[in-house]
Amino acid sequence: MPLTTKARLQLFRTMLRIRRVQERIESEYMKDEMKTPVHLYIGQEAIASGVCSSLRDDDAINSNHRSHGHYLAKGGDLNAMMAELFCKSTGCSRGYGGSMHLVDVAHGNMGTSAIVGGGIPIATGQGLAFQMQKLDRVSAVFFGDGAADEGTLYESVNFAMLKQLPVVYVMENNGWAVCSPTATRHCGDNVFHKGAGDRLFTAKIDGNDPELVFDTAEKAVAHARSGQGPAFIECVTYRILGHAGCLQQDPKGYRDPAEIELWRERCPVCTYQRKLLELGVLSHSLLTELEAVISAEIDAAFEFARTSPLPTADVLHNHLFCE
Amino acid sequence: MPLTTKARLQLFRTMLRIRRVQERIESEYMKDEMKTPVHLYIGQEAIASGVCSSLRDDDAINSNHRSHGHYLAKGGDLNAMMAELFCKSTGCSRGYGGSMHLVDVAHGNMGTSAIVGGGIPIATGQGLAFQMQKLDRVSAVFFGDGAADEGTLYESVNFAMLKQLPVVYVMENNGWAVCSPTATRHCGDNVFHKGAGDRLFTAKIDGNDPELVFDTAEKAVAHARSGQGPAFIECVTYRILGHAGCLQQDPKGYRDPAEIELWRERCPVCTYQRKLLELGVLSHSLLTELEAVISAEIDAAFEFARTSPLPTADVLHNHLFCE
Amino acid sequence: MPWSRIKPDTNEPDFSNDVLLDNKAGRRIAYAEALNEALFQALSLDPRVFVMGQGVDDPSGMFGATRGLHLKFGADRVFDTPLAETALSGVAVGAALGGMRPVYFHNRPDFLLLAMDQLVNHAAKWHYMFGGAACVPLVFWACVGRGWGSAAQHSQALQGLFMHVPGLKLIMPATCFDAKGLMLSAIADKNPVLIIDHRMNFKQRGLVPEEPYTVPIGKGVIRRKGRDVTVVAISHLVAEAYAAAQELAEEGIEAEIIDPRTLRPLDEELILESVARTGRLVVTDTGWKTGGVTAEIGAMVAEKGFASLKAPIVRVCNPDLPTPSGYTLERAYYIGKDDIKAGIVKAVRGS
Amino acid sequence: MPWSRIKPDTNEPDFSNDVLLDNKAGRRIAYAEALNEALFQALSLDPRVFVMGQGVDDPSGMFGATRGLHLKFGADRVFDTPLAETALSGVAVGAALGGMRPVYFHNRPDFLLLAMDQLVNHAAKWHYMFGGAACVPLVFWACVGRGWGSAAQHSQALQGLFMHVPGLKLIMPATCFDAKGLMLSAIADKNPVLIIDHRMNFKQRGLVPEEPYTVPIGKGVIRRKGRDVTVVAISHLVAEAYAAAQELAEEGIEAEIIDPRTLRPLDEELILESVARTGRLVVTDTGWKTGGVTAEIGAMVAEKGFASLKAPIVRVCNPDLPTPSGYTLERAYYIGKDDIKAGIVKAVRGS
Ligand SMILES: Cc1ncc(C[n+]2csc(CCOP(=O)(O)OP(=O)(O)O)c2C)c(N)n1
Ligand SMILES: Cc1ncc(C[n+]2csc(CCOP(=O)(O)OP(=O)(O)O)c2C)c(N)n1
Ligand SMILES: [Mg+2]
Ligand SMILES: [Mg+2]
Repeated sequence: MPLTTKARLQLFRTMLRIRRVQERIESEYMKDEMKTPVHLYIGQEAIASGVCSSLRDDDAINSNHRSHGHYLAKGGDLNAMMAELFCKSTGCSRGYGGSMHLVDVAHGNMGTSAIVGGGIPIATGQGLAFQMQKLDRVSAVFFGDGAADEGTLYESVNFAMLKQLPVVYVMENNGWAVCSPTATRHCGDNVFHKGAGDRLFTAKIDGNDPELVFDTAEKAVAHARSGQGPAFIECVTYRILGHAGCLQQDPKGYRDPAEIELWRERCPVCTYQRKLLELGVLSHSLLTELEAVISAEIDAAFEFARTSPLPTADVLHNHLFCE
Repeated sequence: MPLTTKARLQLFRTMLRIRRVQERIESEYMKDEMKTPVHLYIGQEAIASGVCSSLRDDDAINSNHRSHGHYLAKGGDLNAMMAELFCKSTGCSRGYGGSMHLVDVAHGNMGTSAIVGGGIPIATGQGLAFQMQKLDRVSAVFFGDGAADEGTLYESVNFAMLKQLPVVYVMENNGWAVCSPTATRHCGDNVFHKGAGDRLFTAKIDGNDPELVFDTAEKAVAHARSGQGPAFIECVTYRILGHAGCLQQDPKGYRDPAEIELWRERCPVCTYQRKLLELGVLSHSLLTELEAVISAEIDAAFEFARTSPLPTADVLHNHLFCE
Repeated sequence: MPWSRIKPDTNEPDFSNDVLLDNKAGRRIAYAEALNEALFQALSLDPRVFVMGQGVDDPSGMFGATRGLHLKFGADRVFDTPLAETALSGVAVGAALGGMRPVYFHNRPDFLLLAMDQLVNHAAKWHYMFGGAACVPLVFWACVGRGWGSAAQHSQALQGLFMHVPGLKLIMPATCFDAKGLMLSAIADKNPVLIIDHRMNFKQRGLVPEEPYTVPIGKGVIRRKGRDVTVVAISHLVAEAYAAAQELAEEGIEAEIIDPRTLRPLDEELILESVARTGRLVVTDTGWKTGGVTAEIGAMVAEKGFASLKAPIVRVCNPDLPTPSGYTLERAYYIGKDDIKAGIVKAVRGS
Repeated sequence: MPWSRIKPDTNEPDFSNDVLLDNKAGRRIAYAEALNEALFQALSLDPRVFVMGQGVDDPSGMFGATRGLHLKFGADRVFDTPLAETALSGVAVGAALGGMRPVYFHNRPDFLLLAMDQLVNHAAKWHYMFGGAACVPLVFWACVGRGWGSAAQHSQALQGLFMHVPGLKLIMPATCFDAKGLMLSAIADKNPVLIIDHRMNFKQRGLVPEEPYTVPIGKGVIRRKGRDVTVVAISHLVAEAYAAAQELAEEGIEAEIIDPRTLRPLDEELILESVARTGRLVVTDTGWKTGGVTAEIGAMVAEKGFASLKAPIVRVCNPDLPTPSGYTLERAYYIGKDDIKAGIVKAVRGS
């Protein structure tokens, strides 16, 4: 079923916004105002955007160190995110968390772990909580191919299948974990694809095609929401920039420049933009307008972040325990 | 290829010996002389016996809490095992280990972990060591269906497949982990069966048929030894007695008596004995002789264990570090 | 298993338990029953509470602590888990974030080593890491499995590790009354709480009120008054220390026995006040000595109560070794009443 | 990453390093280079040695420590691993049992929490549990990732946990000389050894002999002589304590700085001898206070050196909190020279 024009524009807007935010962070990072490690999402925007478009506001997401895209796609406040990167007390985590630990309770993002594979069981537990409370909420979790090395994935998926939990596992296979290619870490395709087919909704798809991601996610979410159990979607994609920080900080020589070039051409944002322009869904004037709105929003968010107050030493001991 | 008479008798002898040792332990356990938790192997003898018959002396095995059968089938000294159960300084672990921590370096049994799933990565590492040293030794590891719940299995098998390690994973699916049936813990068949078929030698077999176990193990071991990578064999079997201690200590009511009865009829030792008698491979007189030899050996081992000295307080601090 | 033979049923000593005195009278029930009653009441009173863990619906019911709960509350609220301690601990964290109040029975502390990432990197940090935006109310439970050849991997008393972790509350009860009251407090707490019980406590019997009640987390109690030396004892060693003190009273040494009940937060004030009166400190713990619970309590007193100290602090712990399995070695390994007695004498008389 | 900016290249202070004085003269090289040289030499000298870990063959080479090793020794002996810390730690144990000498680079201590089961339940117990039948010679390595918003899960200094584990040797070098010599000792040792480095050390430069040499495990060293107070400082805080002591010398306070180098086994004698002379103790550690390294060292002195103590012991540590990420909070969180100075003054003058 083809998407409505509105839905397509919405999807594109989400992707474009994530892209522009990431680009701005990258271009400003060397100023050292954002004293936080950043893991940029450039090249993977279709995944967060496609999956989150299939989720309700009260559905949960769980994410990882590369979380900006997930946070924004799920509805996270840009000002609060930028303030967090600027280590300000107006940040979503009040400056205690930084780029790797974003939170947005209002949109079901209950906090982000930077331990690879750490969020997978937590998302599974959120699914369990929804099931136990007989809520029809779904818990979706984003993780990388690196996280798929970890035993927590196996243990979690087994448990979710056992209990038929409403959890959607979204593996973002961008080919790399820091400087290690997937082939040096995985024995082949992730075993869940073939191994668990009869008990698990599984799909391996092009993660750079936002409509395909949306479509697959919508089916997976419907499956999970209706009590049919968990889903596992592997999205093949690529991290166009470095692992962390801005490009000039990424170690050189571990990736073939041709590989990067190839994937730059497969850029999900540009490709989708081209497609929507060709289809006439998007016009150049609308695009210009979109870009302007996003740019202004980013300006405002950076301004908000820059001018927000820093947390002071006297709050250091707050929040260790919940009273 | 049918086994030779000699090989069949050897296989049977190994199984029978394990059975009789276990029975003797069970019958004497309430005397409280063996102050160690025991996990009896009755009902699963075909697996250790079949697999170890396919291994060379210098191949390694790794085992778990239910280790008596593995230890004996691999060539472990009965006296040293019984002395260990009697907490004596002549025990294979000098009384420091007990029933769950048997060791027999001479036969490649470098020590046994009682942490469920703990031995699996260790065996994998032994395979890595053999490969790195260009030895044609194989590392085999026995573990239960309970251990197959653990993420270490997934991580280990992935690594073994990645590096094509000479490791044979032997899962003893006896249907239970303590009082928990497999169905309450597994989402279905272990994912490795189907998931990794193209990279992993896999088989799911009747674990109560010693010749089938031997035959499958021989192929798996040959596969691993020749550098073709790891193998995964799931042996379906049953623990006829309780999880730990002797039968009267096992909690009542968690298993259907009919289920136990069914498996008692499928007893691997009796079934194989009947078969060998029918085939004329085993005669009643030979059987009587075998029983007598084994019984005498067990008597001697218990006598050895009973009369051996206890470790004294002055050795308590020995062996913390290897000098 | 013949674990049970290592300590027969006994009544608790008649501690001067000021907490209980304030309460209505109790019935004399076993420690495991007290725990079971706490879980029963928590499950009845709060629909968010559930109990998970490998074996919680066994006939043996986790040495009795969870016995029968699944029959009353159903398999949805009291359920067995796969042997997957790493992820299942994360599942508990997630369930807490999703609005539930999980109680995860881990059987033995040894197995908690598989749960360290979720416990330390996640549960304990979650509230702080997000500036207070979310909280993780959960209870982890484990029981030290001393005895009968449990050996190195099934008998560890690992509180020395967990006491080091900010963001985690750590409870080690010593009486039936506290077992129930602290379990109910732990479940009501909005933060991750780890309860470490001890198998040696499980068969003791003590006075426990029937109605639900809580014992405050972070408050210790004086189990015996004494003027000569302060003995801080943990878990089942409270009873051992008490017995030691009763014997020493005949020799004219009056030891004050403190049961901190909670190791984190620790009731430092209670300990310091006592040392201010006695001038001497013995700390005894079921775990290893180096870097463990006695290190913290000893250092804390040497830091904040130094002026009152008249003699070297004394630490009475199991030796710094893995637990051996054989019973002669176990006997040499584990400390008890006599070791504590010797420690008290050393603190008081200097040798 | 701009980690590097948190501490620029510096020369080590001119410690009165008696160890180095006994040796041939060294070249001044960076800490990471010293480590790299140790690994290079160990791989050259012993065919059983291999290096594994997520990222050891990265261009960045584990902050430089493993840089280029895979090019020289090949992918068989220096290899990247999957992100599977739990099992891969067991793989290292098994490889050791199979006759190899694994060196497993774990990047950060935070990730060791996934390896606790293999490290504590297996590696540390294996030799004892089998009455000495088998041994597990392996080296685990991790580097504390302080700074630049590393936050709660990427900056933990977890030595307080590992110091509690019998059967494990625990090393925390403070100088380039020791980084190399202790790495070579750790690899030669027949037991499991954990080395915890600190990112703040990585860019310092010190004198390192070119030939292979070992520094004994379990021997501390006095980095500065002083009569007024003993300061036991760990890892990069040795340099901070040294700077504090130099400044205080102008105020007439002469602090003796002890670098234990190995936390387990700990050179208790060296510390006690020093306290016997000074009568005062300050302990400063990069980890948390409660139940950590300073607890053990403080309690040990209050137990075995009480008679010499003239004043309360002083512990200078990071607060008992997860690490906050923002730089203003980080600044309030981390201790350094000034905190140690205040601690010394408190120990000497009482406030
Ligand atoms: C348990 C653990 N091990 C190692 C790390 C260090 N680390 C951070 S991100 C990363 C790579 C993760 O790769 P992947 O999951 O594929 O995500 P990507 O960065 O490609 O988005 C690593 C190794 C970590 N954070 N946690
Ligand atoms: C990590 C861990 N969790 C729990 C236990 C307690 N335990 C000991 S044996 C066992 C059951 C294991 O089942 P399985 O692997 O199927 O072996 P079986 O007993 O059936 O032979 C359990 C839960 C343990 N030893 N280790
Ligand atoms: Mg990746
Ligand atoms: Mg089983």
